[in-house]
Amino acid sequence: MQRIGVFVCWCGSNIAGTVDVKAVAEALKAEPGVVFSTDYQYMCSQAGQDMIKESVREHKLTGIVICSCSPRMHEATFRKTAAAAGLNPYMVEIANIREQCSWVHKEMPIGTEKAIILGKAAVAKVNLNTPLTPGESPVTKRALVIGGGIAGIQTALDIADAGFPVDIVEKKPTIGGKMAQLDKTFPTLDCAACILTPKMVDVAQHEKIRIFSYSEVSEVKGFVGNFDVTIKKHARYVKEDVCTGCGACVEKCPMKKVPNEFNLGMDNRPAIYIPFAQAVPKVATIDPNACNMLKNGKCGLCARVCTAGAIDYKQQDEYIQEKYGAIVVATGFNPISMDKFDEFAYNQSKDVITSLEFERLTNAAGPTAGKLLRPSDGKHPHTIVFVQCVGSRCDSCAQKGKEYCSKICCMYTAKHAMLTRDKYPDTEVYVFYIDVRTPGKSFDEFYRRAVEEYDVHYIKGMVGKVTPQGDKLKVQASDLLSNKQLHIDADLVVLAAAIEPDKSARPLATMLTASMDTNDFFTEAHPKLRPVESPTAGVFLSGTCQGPKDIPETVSQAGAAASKVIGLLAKDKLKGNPCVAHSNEQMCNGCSSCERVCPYGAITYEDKEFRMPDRTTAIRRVAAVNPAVCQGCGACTVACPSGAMDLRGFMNEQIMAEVDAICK
Amino acid sequence: MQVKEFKPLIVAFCCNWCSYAGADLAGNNRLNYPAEVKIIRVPCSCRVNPMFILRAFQRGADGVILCGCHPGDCHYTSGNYYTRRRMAMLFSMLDFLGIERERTRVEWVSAAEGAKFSAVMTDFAATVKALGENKRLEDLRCKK
Amino acid sequence: MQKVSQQQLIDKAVSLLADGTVSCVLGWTKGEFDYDITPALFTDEASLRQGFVWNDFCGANFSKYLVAKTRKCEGKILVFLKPCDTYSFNQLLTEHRFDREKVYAVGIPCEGMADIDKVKAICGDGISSIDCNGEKMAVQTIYEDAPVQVDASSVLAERCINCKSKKHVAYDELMGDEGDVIDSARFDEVAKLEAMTPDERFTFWQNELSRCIRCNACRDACPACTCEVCVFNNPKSGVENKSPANSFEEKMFHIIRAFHVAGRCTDCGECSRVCPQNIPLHLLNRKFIKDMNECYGEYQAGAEVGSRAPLVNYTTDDLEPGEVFNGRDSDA
Amino acid sequence: MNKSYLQEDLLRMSGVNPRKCMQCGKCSATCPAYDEMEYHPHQFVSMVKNGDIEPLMKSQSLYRCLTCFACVERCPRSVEPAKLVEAVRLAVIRQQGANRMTANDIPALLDEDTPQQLLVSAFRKYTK
Repeated sequence: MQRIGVFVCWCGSNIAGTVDVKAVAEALKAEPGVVFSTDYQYMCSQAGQDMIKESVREHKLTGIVICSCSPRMHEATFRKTAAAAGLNPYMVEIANIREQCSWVHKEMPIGTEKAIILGKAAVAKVNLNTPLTPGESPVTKRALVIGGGIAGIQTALDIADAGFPVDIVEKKPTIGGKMAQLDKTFPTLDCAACILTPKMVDVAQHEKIRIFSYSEVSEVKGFVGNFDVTIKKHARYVKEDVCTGCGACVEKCPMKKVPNEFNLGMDNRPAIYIPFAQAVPKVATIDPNACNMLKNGKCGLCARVCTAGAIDYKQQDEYIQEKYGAIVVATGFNPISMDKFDEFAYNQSKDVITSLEFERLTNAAGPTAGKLLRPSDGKHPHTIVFVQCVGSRCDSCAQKGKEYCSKICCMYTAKHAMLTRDKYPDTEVYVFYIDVRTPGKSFDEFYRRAVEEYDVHYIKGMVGKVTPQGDKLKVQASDLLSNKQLHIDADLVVLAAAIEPDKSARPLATMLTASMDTNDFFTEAHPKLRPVESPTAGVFLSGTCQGPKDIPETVSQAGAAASKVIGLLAKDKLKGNPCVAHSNEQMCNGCSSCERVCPYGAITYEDKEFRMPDRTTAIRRVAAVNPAVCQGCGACTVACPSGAMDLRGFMNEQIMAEVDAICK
Repeated sequence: MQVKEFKPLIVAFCCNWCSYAGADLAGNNRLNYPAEVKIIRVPCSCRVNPMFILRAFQRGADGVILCGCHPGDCHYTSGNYYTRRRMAMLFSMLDFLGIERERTRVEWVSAAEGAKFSAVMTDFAATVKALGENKRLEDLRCKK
Repeated sequence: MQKVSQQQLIDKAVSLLADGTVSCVLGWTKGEFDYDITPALFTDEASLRQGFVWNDFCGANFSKYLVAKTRKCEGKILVFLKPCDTYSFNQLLTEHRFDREKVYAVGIPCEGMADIDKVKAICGDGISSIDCNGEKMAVQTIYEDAPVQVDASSVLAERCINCKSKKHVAYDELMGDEGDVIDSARFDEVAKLEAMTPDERFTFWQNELSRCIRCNACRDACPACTCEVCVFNNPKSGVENKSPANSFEEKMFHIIRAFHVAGRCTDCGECSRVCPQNIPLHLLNRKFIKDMNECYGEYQAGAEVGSRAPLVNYTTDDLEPGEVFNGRDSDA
Repeated sequence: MNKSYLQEDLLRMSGVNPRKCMQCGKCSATCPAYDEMEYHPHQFVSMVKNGDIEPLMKSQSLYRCLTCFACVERCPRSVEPAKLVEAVRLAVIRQQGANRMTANDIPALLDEDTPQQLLVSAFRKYTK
């Protein structure tokens, strides 16, 4: 028989406000196995924990029930307390009487009654608890970073600087991501390339970092510390280790009419290309959809001009298998499609552009060499209208945009407006806003400068429609403060399109078994306390794959993710979750049902000799669970017809006891 | 004479990763639902053996609801897909035996869906309450 | 009358024993009466010639016996398998329950087995002997002077009327002609129940299952129930119970049993055959088979070795548990 | 009719939830009849939300709305101002007391040119 201590927490008034904690403690005293029961204001405080330790010694407790907040909050805390008192940490059970009782039931008698029942269920379970010891598994001291934008670059550099090898997988031919496409960065107006490209070079030269560009993750197996990843390296038809990046092929390629994705299709590139001058790795890539040689075997000019002999038309996709201890997701974002916003005439006029396109138009390496010219006729625009919140903050019923605020648009729009006025003072710049959101260091000052120093016309209101007429864009908008409808003849309209997670994130999340929210942003293990970890152990989050972020935030999160990875890789062994499945060999039929439902391949079979009830011996096939691989889902326990398979910590008996306690 | 109001007894099995967290979120946001709902935490909805459900009914539960991650979002990749098949078959069998099909339910509640958790539990409790006491499955020995 | 005669089977068994192919023979033998045939293990010619029986009452499915017998016997066991037995045979192989190398399986055709209750309904009680060797079954009772001639087709067991297959899916050697998989009406009875209101169904099953005496015959005969330790015998399983103490206990037993064999049950019908209370237990299993066929595609357990049963499988777009009732809401 | 009852009635009739409005003004920006109006679509929404309905009912703005539904189409928050305008119009008619049209009036109105659909909808509108 267990000697159980019950500790009822007040959580200040959080629990005590709607649950009579003394009554709960009193009622649970009568439960079988309970030898001690008490209440206290804050069980998780040092004093509360000391009291638990003291009680364990004084009453020779073998099990503990804490009636408090959710086990997701403090289960680990109280397990440590138990361990410090010399108990097995798995002899602790939590009755969640805060989140699932006091916070949702407002009447004292109801809350108290339910709290007692939840307490009884926990006592019933502890009565059947057995001490558990976690197994250990080795850690592969190598990290994988998926995505080579500023988030992935920073994470990789930080991990590599700590001495651990890192691989970056980037689906584009070069790392750099969105930041490489930007012109200047707010609020300091540093040139994006000037601060990014040195980091790209650092990555390329770092002896601990390998870059798999033009590659994707195609399969992930394993678990924290021991991931088995398959990386698909797309054929780029150029030998990466031979190409010198001289660019002769790019110059000579006769197929020069391919929309240039780096400049968002605002100009063209050849079929063989290097995305931009500072690309890393600086190697050419052949676009198989455009190359005449690959499509119909006619041309081969690039191979002829390549003095290094790097061109290889027969190159195949390559699959690389590697083991990793940790995986960082840094898949980034994209602006949403403007197809559903007909009112802004994005698809009708070339002169209605998104903000990212505007970045390229003002970038010295962009299609206009940095001169702000209209895409339609190359003329200088004199009136520019910026529209904020295009597709952000939309109602979900509207099914057009996103419900969330994209966070970065207010600031980059202020930047665009300011830079335009600075370079071209003859330009009238209007910004239509719903709210200007500038929380951040030097952010509001930056926005105020745009208004006060640069005379940007900030108008509270929204653009209703844009109509191309002749070479003008008729903009109809409301000015809510002066209660007028405005009609502006604009030369250029810039839409601050909402941002969304990259499309590759969803299938990746499935491979990683990492959870996502409804917007396809990865969810954190805890929104406040564990913001860079995914709930899936060993998977970390960096940058906008977790939510909209600007560059400084992305970089700090990237560093935080790196430090978490370093913390993991610094360990030689990982303690596993002891709540894993185990098979009772005496009862096992060896039928393979469990093996078929196990998502981790943790179950194998062996032939063993058994003594049968009639004193003969027989060889039987029985299941064996690898505790390092088992993650403890319990699918096998239900598939097992004989009940030989059970889950430690959540045994059939324990759950039944909880059911019985609740239904009593 | 005053008739005592019928309060259904509802057992909710919630997976640790999504639905239990969803229930916690409902608590964080103070979204009320009937106190008759008692939650049992399981690592994954696929840990729920039909025997647990029958046991609950046997011991006098009036409704049993099972909550897990949305299909495709299972923390263990595929657990809830097995749950979906098993429970579809089990519920169909209970219905075949003439047990009210409204007494059993499976809902997918993510960690972000505190409001859904509260709404689902409120709705399920109301449905079960309307059905009245579970007479067809209870074990009469276990009633007080 | 069966197409392959008892004598042919005995001769086959004797010759296989004689040439050393097998060391023992799993067969049927007469019980107290001509109609309660029981399984027996024969190891020599004399006992075979004396005791081996093959007639319209040899319903017992021997696949299950192989689990225990293959562990005990030295050498190979000869087993005679009717078409429906071969499905159980394969299913047990899928589950690695016995060593295929230790079995010599001979497929024998089956014309369907007789239901003794139907015979009794025609001839009355007091049956002293039954001769199945003629065109018609000759039933001698203690009350009549001459045997009553009964048409075998009129006393066919329910499971044989709705026979799903005359084809053998596994054997080392086949005697007689091979049959075909039959498009049977075996789900009609389930559909009839489905069409009832919940109250009617509840009454029906209350009526049937309340007769259960928890003798465990269904479990003991079931070729899918080969667990080393049955959950109902395991005090730690939480459902251990040896007798029906109340109105729910037997329901719980039968639901759990049906669920445990769901996807593994080959629909051989042994459960209903052996039930002393004549509860139509096979309907529970068929309900699961019918549901799985409808929801997850046709699946016949045991049709091939190594197939993956619907409940240990999934697709990402399976029906939701609430959706299984769609389209059959006549009773909602 | 007291104010809050009127407000409730309007919301029920229109099915609009004005609390969803984030005052972006896209409805007013998109409105082709903006300049004809005393109260613009976004003001409509905010006034109904605040229960400030009397001035709306008296205003000619009600009849300047073309019911073109541009505001409904473009509202990022799915507030649907046009439905609210229509509801206020209805509230005005209903407040006029007696029914403006009875079944007996209809035969006299029937002629070759008037579509019957028009009469049906008028009858519906002008009958409590």
